[in-house]
Order: sequence, then structure tokens, then C-alpha cells
Amino acid sequence: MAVLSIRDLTIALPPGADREDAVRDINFDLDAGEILCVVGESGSGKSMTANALMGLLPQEVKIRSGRAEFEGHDLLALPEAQRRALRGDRIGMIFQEPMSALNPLMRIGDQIVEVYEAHGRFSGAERRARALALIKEVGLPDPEKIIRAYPFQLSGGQRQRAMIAMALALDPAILIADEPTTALDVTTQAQILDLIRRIQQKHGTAVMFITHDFGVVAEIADRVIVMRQGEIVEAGSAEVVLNAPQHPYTRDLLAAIPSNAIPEPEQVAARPVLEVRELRKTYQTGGGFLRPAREVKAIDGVSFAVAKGEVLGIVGESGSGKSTVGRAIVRLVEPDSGQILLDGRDMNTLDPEALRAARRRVQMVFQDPYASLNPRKKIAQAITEGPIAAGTPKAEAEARALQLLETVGLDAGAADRFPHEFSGGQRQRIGIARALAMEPELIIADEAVSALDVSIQAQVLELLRDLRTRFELSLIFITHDLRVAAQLCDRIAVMRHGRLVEIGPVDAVFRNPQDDYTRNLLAAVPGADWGTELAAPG
Amino acid sequence: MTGFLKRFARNRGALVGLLILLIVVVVAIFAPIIEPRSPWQMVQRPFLPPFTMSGLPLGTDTLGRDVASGLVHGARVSLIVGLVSTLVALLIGVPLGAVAGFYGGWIDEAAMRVTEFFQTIPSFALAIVLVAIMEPSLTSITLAIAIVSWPPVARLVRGEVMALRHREFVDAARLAGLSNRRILFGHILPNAMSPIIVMASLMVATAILLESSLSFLGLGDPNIMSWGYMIGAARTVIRSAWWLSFIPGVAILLTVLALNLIGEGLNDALNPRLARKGR
Amino acid sequence: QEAGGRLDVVVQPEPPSLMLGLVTNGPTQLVAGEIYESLLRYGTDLKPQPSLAESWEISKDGLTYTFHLHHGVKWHDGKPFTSADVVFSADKFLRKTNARLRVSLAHVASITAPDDYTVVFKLKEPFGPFINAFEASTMPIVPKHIYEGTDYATNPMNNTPIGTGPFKFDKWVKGSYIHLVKNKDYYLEGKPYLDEIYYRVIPDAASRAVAFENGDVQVLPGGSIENWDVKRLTAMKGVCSTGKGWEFFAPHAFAWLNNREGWTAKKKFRQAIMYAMDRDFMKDVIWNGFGKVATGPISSATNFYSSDVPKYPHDPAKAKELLKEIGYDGTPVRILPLPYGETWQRWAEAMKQNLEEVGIKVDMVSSDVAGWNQKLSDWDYDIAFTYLYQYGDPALGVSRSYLAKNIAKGSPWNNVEGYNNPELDKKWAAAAVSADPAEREKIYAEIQKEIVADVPVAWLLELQFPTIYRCNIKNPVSTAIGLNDSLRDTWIEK
Amino acid sequence: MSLALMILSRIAKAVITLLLIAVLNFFLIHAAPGDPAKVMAGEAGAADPQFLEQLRSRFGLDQPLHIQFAKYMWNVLHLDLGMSYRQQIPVLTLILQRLPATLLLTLTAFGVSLVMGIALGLAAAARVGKWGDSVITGMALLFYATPLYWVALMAVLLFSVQLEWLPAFGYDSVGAGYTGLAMALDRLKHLILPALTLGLFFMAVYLRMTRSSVLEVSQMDFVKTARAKGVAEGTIRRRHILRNALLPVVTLAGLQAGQLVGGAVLTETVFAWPGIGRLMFDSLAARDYNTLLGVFLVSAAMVILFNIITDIVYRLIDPRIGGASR
Ligand SMILES: Nc1ncnc2c1ncn2[C@@H]1O[C@H](COP(=O)(O)OP(=O)(O)OP(=O)(O)O)[C@@H](O)[C@H]1O
Ligand SMILES: Nc1ncnc2c1ncn2[C@@H]1O[C@H](COP(=O)(O)OP(=O)(O)OP(=O)(O)O)[C@@H](O)[C@H]1O
Ligand SMILES: [Mg+2]
Ligand SMILES: [Mg+2]
Repeated sequence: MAVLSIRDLTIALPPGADREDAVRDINFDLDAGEILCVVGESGSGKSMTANALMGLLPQEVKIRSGRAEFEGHDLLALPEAQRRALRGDRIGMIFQEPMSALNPLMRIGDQIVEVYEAHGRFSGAERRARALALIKEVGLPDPEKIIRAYPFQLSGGQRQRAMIAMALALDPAILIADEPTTALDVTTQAQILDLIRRIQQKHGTAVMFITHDFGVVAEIADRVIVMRQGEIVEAGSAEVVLNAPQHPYTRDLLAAIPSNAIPEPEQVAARPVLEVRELRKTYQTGGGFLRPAREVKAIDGVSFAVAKGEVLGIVGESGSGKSTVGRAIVRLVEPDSGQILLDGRDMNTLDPEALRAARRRVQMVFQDPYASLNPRKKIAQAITEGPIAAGTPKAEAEARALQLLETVGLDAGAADRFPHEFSGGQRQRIGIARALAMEPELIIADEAVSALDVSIQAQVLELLRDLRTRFELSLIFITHDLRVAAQLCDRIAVMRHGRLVEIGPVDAVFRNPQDDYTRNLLAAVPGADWGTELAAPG
Repeated sequence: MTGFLKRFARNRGALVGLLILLIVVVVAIFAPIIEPRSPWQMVQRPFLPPFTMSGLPLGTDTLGRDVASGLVHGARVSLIVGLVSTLVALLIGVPLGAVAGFYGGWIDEAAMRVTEFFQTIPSFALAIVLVAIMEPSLTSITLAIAIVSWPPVARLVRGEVMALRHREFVDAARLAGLSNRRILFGHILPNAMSPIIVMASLMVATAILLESSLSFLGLGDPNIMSWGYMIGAARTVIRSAWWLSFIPGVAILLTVLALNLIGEGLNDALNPRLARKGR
Repeated sequence: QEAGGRLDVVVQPEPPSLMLGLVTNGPTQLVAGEIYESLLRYGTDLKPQPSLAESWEISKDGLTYTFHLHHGVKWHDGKPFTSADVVFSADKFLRKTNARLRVSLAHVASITAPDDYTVVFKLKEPFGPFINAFEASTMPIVPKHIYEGTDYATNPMNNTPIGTGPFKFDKWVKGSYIHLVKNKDYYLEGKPYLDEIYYRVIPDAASRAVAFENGDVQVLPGGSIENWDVKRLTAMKGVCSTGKGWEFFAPHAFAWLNNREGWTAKKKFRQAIMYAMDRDFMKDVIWNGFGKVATGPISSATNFYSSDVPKYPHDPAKAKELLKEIGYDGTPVRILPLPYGETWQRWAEAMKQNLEEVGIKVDMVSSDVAGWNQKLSDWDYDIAFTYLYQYGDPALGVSRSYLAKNIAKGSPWNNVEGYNNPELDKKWAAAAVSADPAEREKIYAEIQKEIVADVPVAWLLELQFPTIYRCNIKNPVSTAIGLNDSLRDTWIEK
Repeated sequence: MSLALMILSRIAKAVITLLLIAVLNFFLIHAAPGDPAKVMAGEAGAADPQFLEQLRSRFGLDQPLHIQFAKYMWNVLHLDLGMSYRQQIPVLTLILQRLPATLLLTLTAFGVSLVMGIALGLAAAARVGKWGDSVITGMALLFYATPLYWVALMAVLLFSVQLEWLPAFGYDSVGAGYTGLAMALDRLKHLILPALTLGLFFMAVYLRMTRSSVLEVSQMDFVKTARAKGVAEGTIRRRHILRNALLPVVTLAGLQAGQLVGGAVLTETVFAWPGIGRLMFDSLAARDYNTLLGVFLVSAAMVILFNIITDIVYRLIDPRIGGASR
């Protein structure tokens, strides 16, 4: 039975937007007690649809036509006052960004109580009691404390739980979740997904769950809607859509997902390019004048080596110290102790001049393709800057830059454009070209693909594989996506709390994890039991 | 860039501001051509109201000097004071703030102590003392205004640089083997430009007002005609010839208004978020 | 005459202190003139009148001055006033603190008190202007019982001044007002008429004008508002004004010309300056017609003025001719305006304009009062505006600016221009010590004739600072020092 | 770090800053041409070397600069600001006499400008893009761009000369002898024009800041969250938007509260307000070094005080600020 049925919904975008309509003539039903996943590429209109239902469209975006039947009303036609009465009461919503979705100046408890207040439910004392109960229900530790805590005192996952608590405060008939786990690391994501499913089952809530992660879909969806360019291209049960997609776009999307099959590792030379010994780095955070600092052991005695032509993957949950290791190697972070030997020479003992020379041999591809390009420099400049500083004549450097752009699959015209004129995937490739321009022996790629759409992700991975064979590059590949790691790496290092808990050949680590943590990590991969088995039996 | 211009041009206020400022600048540049007569020359009997005598459209002041000529020549001084003092303030504040924000540590601590010191003394009071010490002249006034207006620049730039220096493109530049100086001036500062530009446009306005306030207290340069001087000199006759202070007052108001509008336009145009939302 | 009422008077700037024996600047005189008295007062004709001295005699040889004091005069703290106070004041206190009185005291051999009510000054030689020295700011009588044996400057009683005058100090709210109240024990029966006086501190000239219009103050002492407002206010209904009350001071405005160096050291250049200036315009436009173009060093209000001197009408052609004669090369001269407000600033601008019209290049130098003092004291100027008081006699207020022995760095009040004319020095000296007025008149006439030809300084205007007041205030000005004297005769018509 | 500790450490830092200010000011001020003795001699209308000598030795100006400096610093360390040369009373007494007037003026102006600025800023933001917004922001620009003293003069002409509603100048009705409520009312009447004049400029600044800050915060995710919870618009504006939008305004206000002290010079001049701004100006003119240094120290102390207060307020509003190092 449908609690919510959407008919012929068209949402008009203001002039000058990507396209005329955010969504055009879409129809779908949300049944009681089901989890409906809405997937689709970025910008396909998922969020717009959700916002339209909530009556939270941005001012300049208007509903052109359509109806949304809910409990006998047309949601879209209701006057604002009645809509407001429904919001938070009969329909709850969770947003993507747990960091910014909570009012930073209000206590968690007050923000939950506000829901009751807004709808005039219960007395003061009862509100508080209910808030406490909710906090307990969503699995937040130490509810008495949490209720008085401010958002900044909570981790991302905890904040998302608080958000869920708020959305469920009045036991709504519908819960709309707009990418609620995208910003979270795998382990936390698994917990939140678990929580949503549990609560949904307990209360019989209908959930509309927006995501672009098919793993997540596989994990929780009862039914799936696939959107593209404002239209629904495919709808059906999760089983069917995932395993027997009809529409070519759906098939494309699914094809682009890294398969779980682990390829044969390449043969690599034994000579290590890089050796890291007993690296340590401790951050002092939050400390101030007269206040004891909190210590974070970001790297806690890490040792490993990378051979020439080898791809070493570093995986681990968020905050486990992966990036710090990568940065410490190129000394963007000063390690507290330990050695970083590049061809036997200790990076830590180099003077600034020698360091600059050494750095050229190790390059980095940064996690965020937006942030790592100077928005005010043209691509040509971004790529040639390093070689020119190293003494390459300008003309030569430019010629080589064009060549490199071609190598990474961009045309020569790209050299003359600014970063914002590229898509995310293109930018990522520029970052790779920039690293290659320095003719390094080792590239550290920090989450080089995690920000990308699955389809683009696949392209970049292909490129890296290709480069590695062509230039005999060594690669340190940092990621938290185990599927991706499995695709590319020869060996895998698993990090946790700054320690290397496990390191070994890919198939050994994935198929036969030695450490509990590795096992947990593998288990947390969403949709792990969908498709081929990653965490192999035994 | 073109997108920026387009966004700027969409802001009608900013365009009006730009137009007014252009007029003022043109008048200031061509003052000797527009009004060849020295603004100090006593040409008619004093206190002629505006529009009563041809050739003297704005009348004469307390000594029978041509108000229109004063206005035209005054534009120069007001603009010079505004622009040069802002420039000097930027020249002090930007490098200081940049270096403090970039290197941090004791350099930052030292730079911020100095900045704080200058900020702790009420700026207008400090300006008065500085001008009195150096004796009023165009140079000393400009310098004094610059000296009291750089601290906010330094703070702003420091904040921006601190935010930018850990950005990944800076790390990328570092890996490319660039020197600190090139990183700071080639990568970080250009990205901090927009708030600086906006602040600068407001500072020009404030400087013009400061000059006129100093003039009011008798601390203007007696050799040059400025709007501030005109108001200061006319305020004693405000009861019998109100227009004498009103006219330069309006000139100051319009210029400051223009600069503000431009600043606001820049602010909006340089802020893609605001530009897209259309405010 | 009606007794009672309150008077509000502007005082500008705020006086640093009310102890007239220590501080003699204008605002202090204005207020402290109610509190302290001297032996004599001077009518607007500069003739002496009784004050603390009921009567006085001068011996034929001009060497002995005998004063008979009022009986029954009491200090504000109730102690009796006697001749000992006078001797203490003149001989001890003021000799140490009052530069102006020292000039006269230099001629005094002894000061004695034969009895409680008689004081005798014996001079070493006759000194013509000596009789003018008994004015309240030159010789304020201070209480011996408070100051004897103390450090005058730091005596805490300086903050609560005790005098014999018609009004007593009550309260001083710094930055706001000074309150004086009627001295009920004043020795003249029935006086003063007023109950209280508030001296109001209002730093901005325009606000002072507003204050008068609104009725917040009823008296504006000369110079407390800009000239442009004088005209406007005096035209209002119920507003009276008087030019009287400045005869003793006879403020004489001129510009120091640096006689030592640069182009101003050349006599013809200085004469060119005189011809270049349109002093009638200055008077009419900048001073709104108040004052009189000065013909020479002595004000026409002062004794011994002579009009038989070379004249310098506005004659640009003549000025240009003189400049050509000496081959003026266009080196700029620096003008230092008097930093006393807009009027003076405008005046310097007008002079600058006049000079530029005849081809003299001018740089205007700007400074505040302190800087102006410093520059004059260091002789660091070419042309500098100033005005000086004449104190009723050329020997007191005029000759000081021209005597060679007064050439000394460090003071803005001596021979700042560096004029050195030994011939004239002798004449000035002779005129000062002569006991015969007719002879003095003759010598001063000669001096004036000669000195005006030399143009040591550029005489500008005999200033007039009209006192503006509501017409129901009667008798605000009755002596040659105007409001600086006590308001004991002033009353308010209801 | 606890609030008390924060305040203590700020005060410790402030003391160092103040001493630094004393040092630099000392030399800065002594660099100005002229000296107090000459000014006083000048005013006396007559002076001879003996007179100047007396004054100088009385003021201690006959000693070498470094000795004067050592003495001054010694005194400052003992919280003794010395004697005013000109008025021959302790500087501290002089300042304390005038400080209340300045505090009354600046605090009122500050309060009025802050409250009005925020209120109008909110109003403008609520009407963004409509004519109401244009009127309010236009007005703000006008206030921002008009020279302060000009506004002051015009206000006097209009409200006291023409309309005779308000007194034109002064701190109270001199000699009226009001007490209690009458006195307060009288003060208030005198306060209105100067406080408004001084406050208008800052009001404009706060208005603009509030407006843009409110607009910015309105776009934030948590506002959307609040809407999704079904919270009423008014409540959202008050509870969620305003509080968050106030943070930058508070910071700015803290910085500018100090500037208010300096800006008061002009207002105090026009309105004959017996505060320390005018005292500073007069002391500068008279080269009354001790008083000038004293005023500088006191106003610097006030600036620092305002900054500390801002920080406290900021901490009260924003729970995230825990550390003093910012
Ligand atoms: N305020 C706006 N003004 C104009 N266009 C907008 C606005 N917000 C979104 N759009 C456009 O509407 C379209 C649909 O956006 P929507 O946010 O629904 O995408 P989405 O499917 O949620 O994508 P994502 O996965 O990136 O969140 C996009 O083309 C987007 O550019
Ligand atoms: N500059 C810093 N100051 C203080 N602590 C830091 C700093 N950088 C990182 N940390 C802390 O060090 C730890 C390791 O951080 P790191 O960035 O290396 O994690 P990561 O494994 O790369 O995580 P992610 O997958 O989220 O990128 C984290 O707890 C982090 O909070
Ligand atoms: Mg979305
Ligand atoms: Mg990382």
C-alpha cells in the first residue's frame, strides 16, 4: 500500500541553470514499511525531489506541475502552515552533511526537544525524557551527557545518529534520507545503515533513501529508482535492478563499479624505492594556554617498503593515519621520529635545497581534485610550474605538459583552461599529469578516486594501471574503498589508530585476514555479500 | 574573468558606484583643465549663493573663492589621500599579515603583538597625534591614515593565509619544489585577493572621511584644497551659508557611497555562492 | 539696578588654572578676574580708578607711589586683607611668578607697608608706565596667609582660589563649567548684583554661537565665536554688543618678518609685502569690518599713538616694482598662520593670495599652538602671524618687540623678528624712563615715523573683539580690560 | 580552559601590551614639536627665560629624556600617571573626572548602534531584494558615508535650533540642580544627539554586517534541518539564524567598541561633551604629556577591556570557543 504517491512531478529550475527542469514528469510510489532507494548520477534531481516533498525547495526553484498524495492530501498543494505541521511530525528528513546539519550553538537535547516544541507535543519534563529515550534508541553512548553536548563535541557518526533521532522523534510515517552516509567512513556508514534499517523495521516507517552508492543500495534497498537527467529511467525491486538492469544507463552504472574479483598481482622487482622505518607522528590538538593538549598518535611506529614498480595500497577507516603517512613521506608533515629512506637516503636529514630535489622524485596526487589545484592558475601553469622550478626550460616543459595531458586522456586545449572549467574526473587526471610531469619514481595517490562517480572512477583506475606499466612507477595508493584497493594493488597495508595492523599481498589480506580489525573492515563494506564475495569464506 | 564582470555588471548599485567614481576620477585628473583657476584665488565677493552668477555656478566661499573650483581641485586631494593611504596600508598590512599567517610561530606572535599595539590605541586619536607630530601636510596625513588603517588588513590577510596555507594546492606547489616566497606570493595571496580588494574599497572611503575629520580639527594641509578643508572652513558659517559645507559634504558622501557600492558589488561578484543564489 | 540672577558666560579654551598669580592666560583672567583684585582698575580711557586702593599719590619726581587701601576688606576665607598681603604679593610672590610684572619691578627699589592700610612703592628711576602695572592680571593680590613659605606652584589651595573679589570660587567641573558665587562679604555695599556666574566650556566655535542663540549663555566674550557669526548674532533681536573693554590690551595684529635671513631680511622686500597686502579687504571680509588697519607699532587705542607715519596702501604695482628692484628670484617664503581658529587661517590664506598676486611664492606651514610657539622661539619661519597686547603703554607692550636686547631664542614674545636698530633702542629707553608725558609723546612720535619706514614687522590690524551679550545684561563691560575685570557692576534686568 | 583562567591570562597579556604602549607613546609624544612650558608661556602672553625655566623644572622637563622616561615608567608601574602639567592635578583624577562622560556616551552609542544595527539588519535581510531592503540598506550607506561632524552639526541645527526639542550641547543642564529622575531625564535629553551622531556610523556598519551574515546563515544546512523539523519561521529566525549570525557581528563590535572611544573626539568637540576624547585633544594641543599619555593608556585599557568582554560574550554565545589562542 502506498503511503506516498507522486504523480507527474515537474520541478522548474531558474533560468541559467544546467537544464530547464530539475525533474520532469516523474511518477513513483513509496509503500508503507519499505526502503526505497533513489540512485543516479550527481545532479540528476534526487535532492530536488526530496526537497519538493518536504516543501523545502530553494526560493528560485518552483514546482511546475504534479501531485504528491500523502494521507489524503496533495503535499505539493498544501498551504505552508499545514506543510509545516506535517514536517517533522508525519515526515522526517535526514541530510547528507552531519557536520553542518546541526545548529552549532544549540545543545543536542534542545535540538531534539525543539521538534516536540514545534508541534506542541508533551510537557517540558516529558519532552526531555523522550529525547533521552530517543538518544538511547539511536545508540548514542552516555545519553545524559549527549543531551547536554554541543554538536562540535560529537563525531560525524554520532551527529548523524542525533539527526536520525530528531527525524524519528514523532514517529513519522515517512523518513526521507538524502545521502545520509556519504560523508562517513565505511565502518560508521555500516553502523548508520544498520540503525536506519533497525528503526525502520521497528516502527514500520517508509524510507526514501537517496544515494549514489550501489553498495549501499545492495545493503538496504527493498526497491530502487534510478534517475538520470531529471527522469526516472528504471524502477523495480532491488533484486531486479541490481542483478538484471534493463536500462542501458543502469547497466553502465553497474558496470563501472569495481568488481570484487581480485586480479593476479604483477611480478615486481625486489629493489625497494622507498623504505619507511619506525615512523611516528603525534598531534597535539585542542590544547591552549594553560590547558592540557589532547594527543593523537596519527602514526605510531609504521614501517614498510615499496619496491620499484609496485603498487602498495594503504587502507583503513577514517582517521587511521593513512594520509598522514603519505604526507610524512614527502615531509608535508614533519614526522617526530623514524626514517624515510629514498634510495637509501634519509629524507629527514636533508637540508631545504636537497629536500626540494628529493621531493621531485616522490610526487603526490591529492585526495580532493578541487582543492589541490590553484583556482587562479591555468592548467598549463599548474603542470609546468614544478619542472620549471627544477630548471627545465619553459618551452620544453610546456611541450611535455601537452604530451602528458594527452597521456591522461585530455586534449591539448585543456592546457589553456582554469580548473573550474573541468569536471571532477578531469581534474583528478590533471592532478596525475602534474605529478607525472616531475618524472617521479614514486607517486603517492591519496584517495585519488574516492570523490569520483563510479564511471569516472573506473577511467582513472584504468589510467593508473596503464601508467604504472608504462613508466615502471611505484605507487602508494591510499583509500578507504576496499574494492578499489583490491583492483589496483599488489600489496595491501591496513592501518588502524596509526598502526600498521596488517600488510601483505592483496589476496592474502583480503581472503585470509589475520587481524580482527581487517575482518571488521571487510565486513563493513556495504553490499559485501552482493555480487562476488570479497571477504572470502575462511 | 568574464563571468566576474558579468556578475559585477548585474549589480546595478555597483555600476552606479563605478560611474560616480569614474566621474570623480576624471574630474580629479583633469582638474587644472576643467578649472584652470587656482581654487585659492579670490574672485568675487564672498558668500555668493550657488546659481546666482554665471561663471560661478556654485557661488563663492567666505573669502570670495570659487566653490566649484575648490570642489574640482579638492577631488584630487581626497582621492589621493584615499588611494595612497589605502595603498600604503595594503603595502604594510598585506606582507605583514601574509608572513605572519604563512610562517606562524614566533613570527606570527611578534607580528600580531605589533598589530595589536596599533589596534589598541583608538585609531582616530592615533591619527591626530601622528599628524600633530609630523605637522599637517598631505604626506603626513596620508601616512598617518595609512598607519592607523593597516592593522585590520594585516589581520584579514593573516586569517586568509592561515586558512589557505594548509590547502592542498599549496601542498602541491610545495611538492613541485617551489620556494616559500613563490608559494606565498604566487599561490596563496592571489587566492586571498577578493576579501582584500573588498576591504580596500571600503578603506578608501574611510580614509577620505578621516582626512576630512582631521581637517575639521584643524589638522589639514593648508596648502592644498580638499573637500575636508572646504567643510571645515565652512562649518563656522554653517548658519549663514549652509551650502558652503553642504556642497563638499555631498561630494564626500557621493564618493564614499560610490566606493561602498563598488565594494559591495565586488563582494557579491567575487563570492560565487552569493552570485549563484542571486541574493 | 536689580540684584540677583545668574549669568552664563562662555570661556574658551578651558583655563588651566584659576590661580591668577601663577597663570595669566586669557581664560584664566576672564574667570579669575572675579576672584582676585589688584590695587587699581582702569577706565576705558585708561585712567586709573580705585579698586583695593581707595586712593593713591605719586610724588612729583615720579619715584614714590603711595596707595591707601580699603578698610574692612576680607579674603574669601574670612581673614582680613592688609597691606602685608600687597607687599607679599608684589615683592615675593609675583616677582617669582609673573614675567610681565618683573618688567616693571625692575625699576622698583623697595615696597613697604608703613601701616596695615598703606603701601609704598619706591622706584630707582622714573618709569612712565608704572601706574599701569596695578591691573588685576599684572598684579593680582594673593593671600599671604595661604602662600607664605609654601611652594607657590604646588600649593593645594591653587585649586580653590581665595581672593578678595566680588565672586567666590564654588565648583569646577572639568571640561564642562566653572561656578562662581556671590561674595556676600564684599566690601562695596550692595555689590555685586549677580548671585552666581557659570563659565561654560564649549570647545567648538559653531556650538558656542548656538549656545548663545539658544540662551544657554548670555555673554560671549570677544573672540569666542568666529567673526562671521558676530555679524549674524548682533543682528538678532535683543542682542547687544560692545567693542569696549579692550583698551588696555589693544590687541595689535601683525606678522613677524624674519629680519635675519632670506628675502624677508631685505627692507624693500618687507615693504613690498606691505604694499601687496589688501588690508582693507582683510578687515572687511575676514574680520567682518571689525577693527582698524594698523598704521604702525602703536595702537591708536594706546597712549602716545601717532598717525604721522609713512603709509602703505594696497598697491600691487608698487610691490612688484620693489621686488624687481631687489631681483626677487621666486624663492618661496613660508607663512606660519596663528593656529587660533578659522579666522586666522583665512587671514593667512588671504595674505598668501595677496603675495602671490605680486609674484611672491608662498608655502603655508601648518602647526598647532605648540608647534607655532616652537617655530617662533626657534626663529624657524619667514612670515608669522601674531598679535600682542599693548598694556596701555608702549613701554610695556610695544617696545619689547623691537629692542635689540630682546633678541633671544626661546620666547615668542620678545624681538622675534630680529630687528636691530641701536638708534631707536636709545629712544625707546629714553621714552620709557621719562616722567614727562609731553616729552614721551614727542619721542614716541619720532620712533613711530622711523620704524614704520623700516617695516621690521608687517602691521596688520588693530583688532576688535566685540563682546556680545543679551541686552538685558546691563554693564557687562565697564573697564579697559572688559570682562577680564570683575562683573561687580553687572546686573540683569528682569 | 575556564572562563576565569581565560580572563586572567588576557589581563596578564593586557598588562604587557599596556606597558608597551606606555613606552612607545612616551617617545611618540615627545617627538612632537613644542613643549608644555612653551605652550603655557605662550598663553600667558608674556614670558622671560626665568619663567620658562621655572615651568620646566617644575614639570621635570629640564631633565634628560631618558631620566624622564625612567621616572614615568616607574610611576606607571606604581599606577601613578603623574601630574597634569597644565592643570596641576593628578592625571588620574583628571581622567576619572571625565571618564564617566565618555563611558556614558560611548556605551550608549555602542548599545544603540548595536541594537538598532542588528534590528535593522534583520529587517533588511527579511525583505531581501524587496524595496524595504533597499530603503534600509540605502539609509545605512548614507549614514556610513556622511562625515560624522557634519551629521552632528546638522542634527544640532535641526533638533535644537529649529525645533528646540533637545539641548544643543553639554552633559547636563548646568546649575539646574536636578536630582533623581529629573536628573536622569535631563542627562538623557543631553545624551540623545551626541549618542545618535556617534552611533549612526557604527549602526550602519552593524546593519550591513548583520544583514549579510543573516543571509549567509539562512543558507546553512542546519536552517534547513530546522525547517524539516517543522519549526515555525519566526522561531527559526530567532533561535537558529540570529544567534549564529550574531557571531561575526559580535567580533566586529568588539573591535570597534574601542574605536568608538577615539571617534568620540569629534562628537565631544561639537557637543561640548566633557569626556576624555576632548581631554586628549586639548592635552595634545597643550603638549600636556602626562595627561596625554594617561588618556592613551586609559583608552587602550578600555579597548582591551572591550575586547575581553567581546571574548566573554563570544564564549557565551558560541560553545565551540574553548581556547584563548585564537
Ligand atoms: N538553487 C539552484 N538553482 C539552480 N539550479 C539548481 C539549484 N539547486 C540545484 N540545481 C540544479 O538542479 C539539478 C538537480 O539537482 P539535485 O540537487 O536534485 O541533484 P542530486 O541528484 O541531488 O545530485 P547530487 O547527487 O550531486 O546531490 C542540477 O542540475 C542542479 O545543478
Ligand atoms: N594537522 C593535524 N592536527 C591535529 N590532528 C591531526 C592533524 N591532521 C590529522 N590529524 C589527526 O590524525 C589522525 C590521522 O589523520 P589522517 O588524516 O592521517 O587520517 P586518514 O586515515 O587519512 O583519514 P581519512 O580517511 O578520513 O582521510 C586523525 O585522528 C586526525 O584527526
Ligand atoms: Mg543531492
Ligand atoms: Mg586522508
